[in-house]
Amino acid sequence: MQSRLVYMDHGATTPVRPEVYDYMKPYFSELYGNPSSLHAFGRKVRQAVEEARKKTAAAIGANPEEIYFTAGGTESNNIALRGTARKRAKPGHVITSSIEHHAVLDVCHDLEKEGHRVTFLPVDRYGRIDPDAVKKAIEKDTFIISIMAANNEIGTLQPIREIGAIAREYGVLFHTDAVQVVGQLPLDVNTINADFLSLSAHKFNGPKGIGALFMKKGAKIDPLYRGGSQEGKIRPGTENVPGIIGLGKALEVAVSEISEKKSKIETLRDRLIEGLSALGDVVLNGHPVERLPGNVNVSFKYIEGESVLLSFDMEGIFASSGSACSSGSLEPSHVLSAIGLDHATAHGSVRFSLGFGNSEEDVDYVLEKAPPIVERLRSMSPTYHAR
Amino acid sequence: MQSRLVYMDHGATTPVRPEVYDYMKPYFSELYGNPSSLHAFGRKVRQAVEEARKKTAAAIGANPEEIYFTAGGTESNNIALRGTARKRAKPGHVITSSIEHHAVLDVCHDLEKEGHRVTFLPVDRYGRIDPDAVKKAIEKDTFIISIMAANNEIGTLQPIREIGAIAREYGVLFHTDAVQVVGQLPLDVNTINADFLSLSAHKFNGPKGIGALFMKKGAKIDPLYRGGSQEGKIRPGTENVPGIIGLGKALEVAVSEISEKKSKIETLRDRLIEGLSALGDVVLNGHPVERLPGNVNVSFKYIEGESVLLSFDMEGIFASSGSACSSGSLEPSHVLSAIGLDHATAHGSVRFSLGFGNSEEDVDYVLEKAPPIVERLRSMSPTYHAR
Amino acid sequence: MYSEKVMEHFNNPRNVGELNDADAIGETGSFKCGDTMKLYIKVKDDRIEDIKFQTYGCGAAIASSSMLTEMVKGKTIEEALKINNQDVANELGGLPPMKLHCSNLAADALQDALANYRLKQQS
Amino acid sequence: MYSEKVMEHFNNPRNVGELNDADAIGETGSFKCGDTMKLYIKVKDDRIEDIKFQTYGCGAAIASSSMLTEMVKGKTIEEALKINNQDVANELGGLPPMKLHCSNLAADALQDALANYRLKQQS
Ligand SMILES: Cc1ncc(COP(=O)(O)O)c(C=O)c1O
Ligand SMILES: Cc1ncc(COP(=O)(O)O)c(C=O)c1O
Repeated sequence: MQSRLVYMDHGATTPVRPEVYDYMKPYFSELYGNPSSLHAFGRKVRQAVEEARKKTAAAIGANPEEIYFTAGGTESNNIALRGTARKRAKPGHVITSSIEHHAVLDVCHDLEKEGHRVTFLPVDRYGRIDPDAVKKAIEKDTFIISIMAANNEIGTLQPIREIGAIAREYGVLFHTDAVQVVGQLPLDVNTINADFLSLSAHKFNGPKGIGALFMKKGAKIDPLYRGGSQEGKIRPGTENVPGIIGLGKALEVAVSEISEKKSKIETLRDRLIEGLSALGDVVLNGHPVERLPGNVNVSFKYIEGESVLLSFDMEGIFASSGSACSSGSLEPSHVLSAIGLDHATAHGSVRFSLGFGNSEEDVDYVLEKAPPIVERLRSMSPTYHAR
Repeated sequence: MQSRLVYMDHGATTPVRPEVYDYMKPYFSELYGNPSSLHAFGRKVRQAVEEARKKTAAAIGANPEEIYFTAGGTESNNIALRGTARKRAKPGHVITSSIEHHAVLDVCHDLEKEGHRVTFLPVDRYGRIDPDAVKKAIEKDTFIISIMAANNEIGTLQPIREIGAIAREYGVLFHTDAVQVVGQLPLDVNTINADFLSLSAHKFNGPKGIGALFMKKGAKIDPLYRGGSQEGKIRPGTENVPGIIGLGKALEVAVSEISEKKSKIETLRDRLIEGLSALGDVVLNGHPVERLPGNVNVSFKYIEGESVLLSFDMEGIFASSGSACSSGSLEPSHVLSAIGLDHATAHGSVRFSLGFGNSEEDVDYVLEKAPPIVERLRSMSPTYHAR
Repeated sequence: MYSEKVMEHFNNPRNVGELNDADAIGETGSFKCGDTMKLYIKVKDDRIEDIKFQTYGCGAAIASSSMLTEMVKGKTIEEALKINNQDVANELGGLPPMKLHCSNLAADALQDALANYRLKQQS
Repeated sequence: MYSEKVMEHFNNPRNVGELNDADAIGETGSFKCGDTMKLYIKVKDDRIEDIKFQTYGCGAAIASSSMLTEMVKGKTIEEALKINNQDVANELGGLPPMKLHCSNLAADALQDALANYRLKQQS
């Protein structure tokens, strides 16, 4: 029935690339030693883990001792924010944005409950944060600024370089949730003056369930979990060795191809945006230029996102509506609300996220299937007829 | 040079069994969808995740809705203890033992800093906790009792059934760190009346970096991490899908062979204990009968554990000294101190932990290599000559 | 997520459209999820002779709308008055818990249409 | 973890044993890790003619003991007095940071032996 399967949900997760998988493979059943073990078998695994740490560090301009492996982007965000908050003798002030991922936003809400104050900065209609607003929001006891490198839903890139400079100027810690950017765009922790940076392997063709937190030398946190002395006690527990090996390799590969991949994916992205816009009453959400190479987020007016998704799904096209994480919710996403979309437009939003493996043919296939889908749903819609 | 490689460190970690690995394999690069995604590709993965949850639940007599996947035993312990503590309006009292894993012990120390009171129960010379002591320790505001099912260093099994009954009688929550027992011995959450139970896949021939927390229906915690709505918000973040699939399968396989494996491994264990004891001045640590099927923990008098390990290592025999996690420490382990070993005896302790794949030949090989190793080190030891 | 029956109705919804000569129109909207529905009925001898719908909404909302029109067509007004959202969900082979409220939409629109019809009769 | 040289000395330690006709004996123990060492020296014409050791301890402790005896043998007392734990660690090609204190053991035992020798000479 389906002539083609087109995965355009790379913002949600990505496949492990074959060469990455091959690299991880021996660590399941052959080199399975515990890296904390004293014996030769454990020491060999320890070496591989440290090799992966070096690769990860190199990819973002960090030192290996500044990389702590975690279970993913969510954990990295939680450790950075709650860890710095816990370190304080008394509650303080946090600056973040209103369009962060829930793994930042909800931690901040929780910090508020614990007595901290949080400023959630607004964004413009493209989803951009104004660095000046960050500067103005700084208070005497502001201890951390957490601004994402790029938004996962609408793909808008943030001026993290400027924000990092402000953080340094005022002596405030700077954390960036770079889960959507690492492996997609060049990024250097020194250039952006990050004290903390979160990344997650499954967003750059590495395995799920493994991430890393960059924590600048000298930065201090009070870890959330207690246990063994792994990962400098920042993240205790037997290391997810195959995951770590996979993360290191995936990042090495991704970074080595970054400029080539970027221009290829951007070309596909723009072709898709153009084709969808031609349908009429389709609006692009997010910034027209300052956006992730693979992100296409559009609102189909008069119809609802889930119906659109289901219809594409039936044609073998896999996309998402808002972020996968919030799919359980009925409310339109906080990001689409923050950029000022009305309820109906927000509800009609669909994200196509392109990545490694997508081709021109994939885009053409989507553009071939889109018109009848949109037409059919609009024909059923009372708001379309009443327009 | 080495005629054989003998891995006897299954207490630290185990290899992923081939059939488990094969089962996980498609979820890296083929069925890589995000289980939270709406599309068919994500829904298929969701199904597999729920299948794994059912398997995990079935293995310990739980309902699937009572299983929450985590990143390992450490995280499960942290969530159970800190999560129940955070739920309280004011500090309370916790009962645990002095021989818990650091992932319980150190959380408890941290809870003390936050105003809670903790009773660390002593153990007898075999490492057993007295259920009566648990009962006596209960105070008005005791909110949780956390006692491990078996100790990871000396292998002693705890009377968790009795302790669970006491917890129920007094209306106190009961958590058991069953990381060393799940998959090795029959265990049912109903029989032991557990409200929380921690398990970790890499201890039963599943992958590293994945574990589960059983949380009884109705039990409530305040989760540590915030983010997406995965795992009932107990543990947000994109699911480690291959890990979850591997955990479910590994546990299913382990439980299906449990009685067969148990008697095989116990036979090997007893043969090893007997053979090592015959060397003279070798003491068995832990309980002679109530112990994990695969655990052999002995102290070689007059010589130091690390030297013994290194010597075995050179013969291709991989064992450990105390727990892998605390290998960074110079102090003798808290467990060996708790059972009353003097400094020197504690320092001479070595753990051989047998598991899937070990054979009679492996045991014979260890018993062949042990005498010259022990003899050589003793010949160098001033304390041996002064005895 | 959705049953086969839901998907079947979503893909091939029955009775989509408007009725120019409708005897009554029902309208409803969910503030929560933004879904809206418009229901047209044609009544003859106290029986719902024809029915059509327009729906803006998710898969569950569209399928519920379609299902409802099938259930109602040919029924007497009295019979139609008894149909509630649970009946619609049941006929569809169940809906995911968080989507249950979407079947409200269809049942509510029906009740609205029937009420409007009565009002018109009385005036 | 350990350098090849450490492992080589651990496996084939030089000068293990006792000297029945020792001119002095040095002893030391680390309270921290429980390691203990006994060092026997035979001195002729102010030169350490023979040296033997017994050590209870980890790989680093045994290797340091062996290394120290090699470094000391044939040296004058004055030269021997200058040897410290860092020298021993360096000769071994380095030790893991947390094992550095194990090389103290050997250097301390030497100093103890030399002090004992002096005392004996003076008495
Ligand atoms: C911007 C952003 N931050 C954090 C996360 C969470 O990462 P993970 O699901 O690996 O925990 C995601 C992805 O879901 C994301 O897109
Ligand atoms: C009894 C016990 N609890 C907890 C843990 C921690 O498990 P993990 O390393 O998977 O986090 C271990 C193993 O290291 C253990 O043996």
